[in-house]
Amino acid sequence: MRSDVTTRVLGTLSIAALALLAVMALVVTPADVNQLDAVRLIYIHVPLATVMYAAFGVTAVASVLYLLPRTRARKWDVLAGAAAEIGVVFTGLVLVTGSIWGRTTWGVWWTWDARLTTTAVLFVLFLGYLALRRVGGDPDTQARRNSIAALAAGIDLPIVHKSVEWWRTLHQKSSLLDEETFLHPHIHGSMYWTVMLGIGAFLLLFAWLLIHRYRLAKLEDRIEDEDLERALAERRAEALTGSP
Amino acid sequence: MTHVGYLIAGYGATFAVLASYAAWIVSKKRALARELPPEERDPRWP
Amino acid sequence: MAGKDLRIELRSRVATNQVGPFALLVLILFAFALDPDRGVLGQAAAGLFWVAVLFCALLAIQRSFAVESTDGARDNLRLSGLDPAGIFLGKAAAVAAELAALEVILGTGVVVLYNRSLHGPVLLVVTCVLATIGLAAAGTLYGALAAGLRVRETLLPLLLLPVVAPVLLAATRASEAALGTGSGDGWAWVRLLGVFAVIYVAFGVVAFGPLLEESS
Amino acid sequence: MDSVVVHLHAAVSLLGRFPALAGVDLDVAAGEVVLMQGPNGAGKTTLLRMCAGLVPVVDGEASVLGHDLRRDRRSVRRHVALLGHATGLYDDLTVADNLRFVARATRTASPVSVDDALSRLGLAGRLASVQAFRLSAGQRRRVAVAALLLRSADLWLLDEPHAGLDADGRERLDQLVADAAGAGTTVLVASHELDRARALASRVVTMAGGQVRANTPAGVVGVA
Repeated sequence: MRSDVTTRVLGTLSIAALALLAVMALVVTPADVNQLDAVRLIYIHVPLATVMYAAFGVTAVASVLYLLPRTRARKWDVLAGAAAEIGVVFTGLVLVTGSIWGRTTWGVWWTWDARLTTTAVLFVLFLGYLALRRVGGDPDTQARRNSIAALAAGIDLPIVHKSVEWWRTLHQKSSLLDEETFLHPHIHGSMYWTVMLGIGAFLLLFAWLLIHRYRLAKLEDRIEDEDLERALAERRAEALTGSP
Repeated sequence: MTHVGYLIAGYGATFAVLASYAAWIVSKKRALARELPPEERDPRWP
Repeated sequence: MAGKDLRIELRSRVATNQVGPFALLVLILFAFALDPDRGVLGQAAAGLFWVAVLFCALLAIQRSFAVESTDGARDNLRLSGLDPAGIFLGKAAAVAAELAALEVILGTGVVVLYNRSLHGPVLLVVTCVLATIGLAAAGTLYGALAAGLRVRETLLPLLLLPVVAPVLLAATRASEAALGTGSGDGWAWVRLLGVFAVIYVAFGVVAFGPLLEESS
Repeated sequence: MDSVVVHLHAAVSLLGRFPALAGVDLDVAAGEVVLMQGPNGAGKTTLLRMCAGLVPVVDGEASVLGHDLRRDRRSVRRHVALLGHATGLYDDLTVADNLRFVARATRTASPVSVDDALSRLGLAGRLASVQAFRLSAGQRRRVAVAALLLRSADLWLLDEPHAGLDADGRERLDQLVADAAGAGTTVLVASHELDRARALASRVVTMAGGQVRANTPAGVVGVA
């Protein structure tokens, strides 16, 4: 089957890329002058964050497409849901790797670094979105509500980002230990390419996950439609037997 | 090699979570697929 | 629409009898928690004020949509000639009015209980106005989103609080600048509040129509 | 007004995931009073709400007063008056306030003044200033009917309107329905009060399992 080839290729490609990344990140690239080897966490932390934004980007675009009457189709809502779920998984990982990194440099599990804080708000925001998706109701109204919620969360993102950044940079001037230089050390040469490799690898993985998650959601939808057809048939039978 | 523990934790957690998430998707897809007539089993890309 | 909501509040006195006293109670509880003598209370006064306002906003919004939750009421709203944007602005205005009244009560509460003096009153008033509009708009939008759903009591806070987090942040920083307890330029934060308010009023006006259609 | 007010062909409508209407065929001409009967759960309420444009039509054809409900179901709402099971009153508001809100909320000028509507339902005087939650079910039903009068509607959709009304209330309601039909308003009423409702109706429709099973002129001895 055609499409199974693409996912298989995509799957093997992303695994190969991730393996290469691991080697490059843990062995080949040099340690950082201040952080020593802890800097190696950047090779997964930054790519995870990139995919996080990509996933929520897909959700936002799909939600807009669903809301536009011309392009309205259930598949967009299904895609939005699939991408959002993957996005939340990646956001969780960004927070985990971020806090581990914080631990290595300040001995504390959580630093109110602008980007980490924004990610935390994003995490809760889209957990709410996923909760809303599971509430149920008839497909059309449910899909419309999901799309509006996704956009409402989407337009909130830049505001959260801006406010948190101001908050941290204002605070920053006073503290000696400048979180900025530590969490975003100057990367050069092979380190830069490894981060790029990381982003590429994780994007491939994201594509693979999205296709499969999308198909799973389509199946779930189809099974719901099956139940609907059966209910419709039973309902029609009711009329013949004269019960309510 | 410093912070080895943290590196293992970071990389380990990331790959473990992603691998199990991928496995969960595939297994659930197989489980649901059995309930559907074969020709509808693998819906194409939109 | 706003008239109707406000008249409901006047008749039922829920806001004045329950939400107002609740707000003051929250202030007192904060005082217990933060032991006034060590001065922490004074420093955190602005933050505590806005956290209290946030929770009162949640209550006001849940009340505002509980009123509409009877099946008949929602049908009547849809059947009436009012267009959705009007309903949104009306309900948001009513929530904003209630919040404004609450802020006055809370404001005096903070000044009295936490003995804060007002340095930049103009900045403080502008901050309160913009933050209130933002909270009312986003709240009414999410109130409609969650209205009519089985789990709306728990869903509304989960959906709304992350969205209004920047309002809490900006309003607190701006208020601190006004109360003299914080550093930095309060007016930058006020501009952010303004942007938030404009965006969510506009989004609410557009999105309220389809939302009213939901939970048939 | 063109002749056919309501045209439904194989119309399907969902309540959540449940196919409340599974293919309804019905045509109602202007000025007709059509009585709908049938067991609970036969889909009577959903049919009325669908005609009012409140519930999406998922399949088949459905047009009311010339508005195609599948394309746009909001525009029909201004020309329709629905009296549902739930009266939809605001409990904290007084009777008069409730009606004033309904009058102000309808874009078109209401054909009857609030006081006039109140008196027609025997609610004038002390009752008008009572808060809705203090009223009995029958009184709330009267206020809901009064609200109906405030809307200039070409089509009345009544869902068991007699429920809860006392003898005087039913008398007044029947009179209102007769006046409305006389003035050319089309009325679709779902009711279990067969004797009373049939006296008003020009046609009787029997529903079951979300479909119309029988559709006979009222003159003929009614199908059980």
